[in-house]
Amino acid sequence: MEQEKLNNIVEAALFAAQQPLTLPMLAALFHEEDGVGHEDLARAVETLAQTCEGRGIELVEVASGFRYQVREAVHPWVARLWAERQTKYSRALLETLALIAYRQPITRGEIEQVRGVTVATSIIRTLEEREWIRVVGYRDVPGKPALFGTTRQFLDYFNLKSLDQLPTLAEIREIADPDPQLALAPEPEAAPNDATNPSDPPADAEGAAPADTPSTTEDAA
Amino acid sequence: MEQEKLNNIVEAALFAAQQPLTLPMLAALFHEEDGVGHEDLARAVETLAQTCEGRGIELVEVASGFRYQVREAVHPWVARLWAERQTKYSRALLETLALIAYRQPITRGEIEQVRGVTVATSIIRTLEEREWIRVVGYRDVPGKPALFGTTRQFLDYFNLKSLDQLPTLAEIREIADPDPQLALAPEPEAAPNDATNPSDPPADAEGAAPADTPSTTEDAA
Amino acid sequence: MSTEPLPTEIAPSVQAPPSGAESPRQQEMPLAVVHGQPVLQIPQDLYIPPDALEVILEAFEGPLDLLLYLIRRQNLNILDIPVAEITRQYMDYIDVMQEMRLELAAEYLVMAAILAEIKSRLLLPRPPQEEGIEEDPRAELVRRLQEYERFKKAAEDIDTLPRMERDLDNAQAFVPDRAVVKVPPVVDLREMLLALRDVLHRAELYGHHAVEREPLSVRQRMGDVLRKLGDGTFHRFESLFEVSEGKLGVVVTFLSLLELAKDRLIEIMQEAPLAPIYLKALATAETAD
Repeated sequence: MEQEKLNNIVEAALFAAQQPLTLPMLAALFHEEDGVGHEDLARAVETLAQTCEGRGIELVEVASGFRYQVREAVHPWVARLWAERQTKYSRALLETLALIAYRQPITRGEIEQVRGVTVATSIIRTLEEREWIRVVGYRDVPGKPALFGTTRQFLDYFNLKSLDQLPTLAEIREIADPDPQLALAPEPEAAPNDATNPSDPPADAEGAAPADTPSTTEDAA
Repeated sequence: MEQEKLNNIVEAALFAAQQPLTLPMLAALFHEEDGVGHEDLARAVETLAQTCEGRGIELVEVASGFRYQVREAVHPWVARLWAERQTKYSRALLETLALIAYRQPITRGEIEQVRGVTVATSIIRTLEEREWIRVVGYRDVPGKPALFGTTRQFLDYFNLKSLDQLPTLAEIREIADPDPQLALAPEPEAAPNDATNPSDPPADAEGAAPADTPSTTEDAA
Repeated sequence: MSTEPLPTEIAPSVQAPPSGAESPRQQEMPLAVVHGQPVLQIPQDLYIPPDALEVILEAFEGPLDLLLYLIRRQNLNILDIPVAEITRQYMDYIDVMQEMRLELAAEYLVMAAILAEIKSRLLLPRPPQEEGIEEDPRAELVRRLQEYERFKKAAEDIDTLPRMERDLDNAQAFVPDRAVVKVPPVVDLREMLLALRDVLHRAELYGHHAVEREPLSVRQRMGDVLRKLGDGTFHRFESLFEVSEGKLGVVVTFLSLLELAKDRLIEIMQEAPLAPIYLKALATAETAD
């Protein structure tokens, strides 16, 4: 067998196998009449490893044999294939975010006063990590509590030009539960990063309910 | 991002993914600041496909996206990695699948009408388990029979991008019949002098008509 | 039409290969093996020896398939089928079939009945006035055979497509690091507003907290101003205004300064009338940058 064909078979086998392959395992793919020796196989593996140079994958030898693997350099991008969508935010987090939006600058203590319950530190941290809120200053009282405000990213995410585009508090109080048509100025484009997740169900999947109602009304009920 | 790095990421992602990836899925791997457009990705895929030339694997586009696969030419060797694999399907299953593919949406009863035999439940179940077919609706007749259609997985499995790529459904072939009046072909006049039709009987070949029919066909003529 | 010279009745050995209709079996593959003997050919008519019945039933996908085979490969004249004989033979099978796959065999019986019906209708003389109205009784069967043949061929074509596992396989590379990237959940603005509504309702239950109408842009600007004053030093009053924002912007900023002063978040200083006004945040974090 020509070395080139041999190389191709070894390449394909290494890519098709679910685990590393040793030289004897590779040798087992060939018939006697193929006339393939161990040196031929070793040469094939070496050639294939070389052709991976400067590419996104590499051919490496590990304890149980040879395998193709994704290079570390590109891993940060590749890993996004398995990006996991976190579970929905809690009601407490949404309330906190809303109060910060409408009452900024506001301290944690003030939020707790309105909500009647403690605001978990994790909620503040999550909102800060998402860069939706930030500390805009400190109140001049004992303990110097941080004052929180919303950010530009917050506006961007909800597709708002300014906070004025949010409904007034009076309007919000009138929102009826079953009413899906909230009189919002700009329809909150279902999250901007929606389409970008490969783990999202295909767009044509049946029952892809419009984002606006079901979960919300369940929560509110 | 440089095209070369982009190529490497796309290459690694396609090799890392368990299923074909679409351009939007690939785009989702990049951050805004990577500044990667669809044309860049399309170029990457094209470049990668070209570098597969003459190798043991190829980069192809199937219904649900792009994937690397083992080339047919080397597959016989690679297949020895797996001792026993069920790769044969019964004629009954293939005929049922063909009817669903070419005549979708179609009910089981309609399949049975064409095939002249009952379609075993196990065949439908196998096709559904393989995710090659799915119920796409119900016909509005008594009993509301399910309408079957094929899936993207079906196309993926048979290395197709779309249903258009299925082999063309064969022309209707003339069935041995002495009577050109039998209105089966759309244009009865065309048939007798159509030299290209191999199923036409030589005009003079069969002089001996069976004794029992002449009056009927004469009537019809 | 009637003036057209049509071939008269001819036996439809239509699928005769060019080599001649006399030797159509030369390239037959063994159909099955019965009692150690290869079954090389299907009987010329529909008679199937009981011994081979099961094998035949398995070799064909049903009566249409069998009939098609007989027509295409054995040059059977479908007009010439000895229906009476076949029907009698089929009836004889019933006993045998009861221990076998009766549901499959039944379909063959139905076909025999169809053939018998066709035959009988062909034999019946038709009144001349019905000429051209009544369809040839064979037409429906021929149509079915043709339709079935197309899909039989389609199934064969699909079977030849290169397919995964048999002809192709996924090419995959190992991913050394399977650390999962977390993508934050999607938040619908409406959800947030509903949450706020509930808070407000709850707050009202507790009897304090009046809700008044106010421009939210002032609230936003309050935060911006506090950020600017975050270094804890004095800032010129004018430095907080952006001319490019126009009158409305100036008003918003001014209102925000008044709100901040009212809330005791900033201090406004003027050393003398008409002297520059300075502002300073009343509290800054020790760690502020």
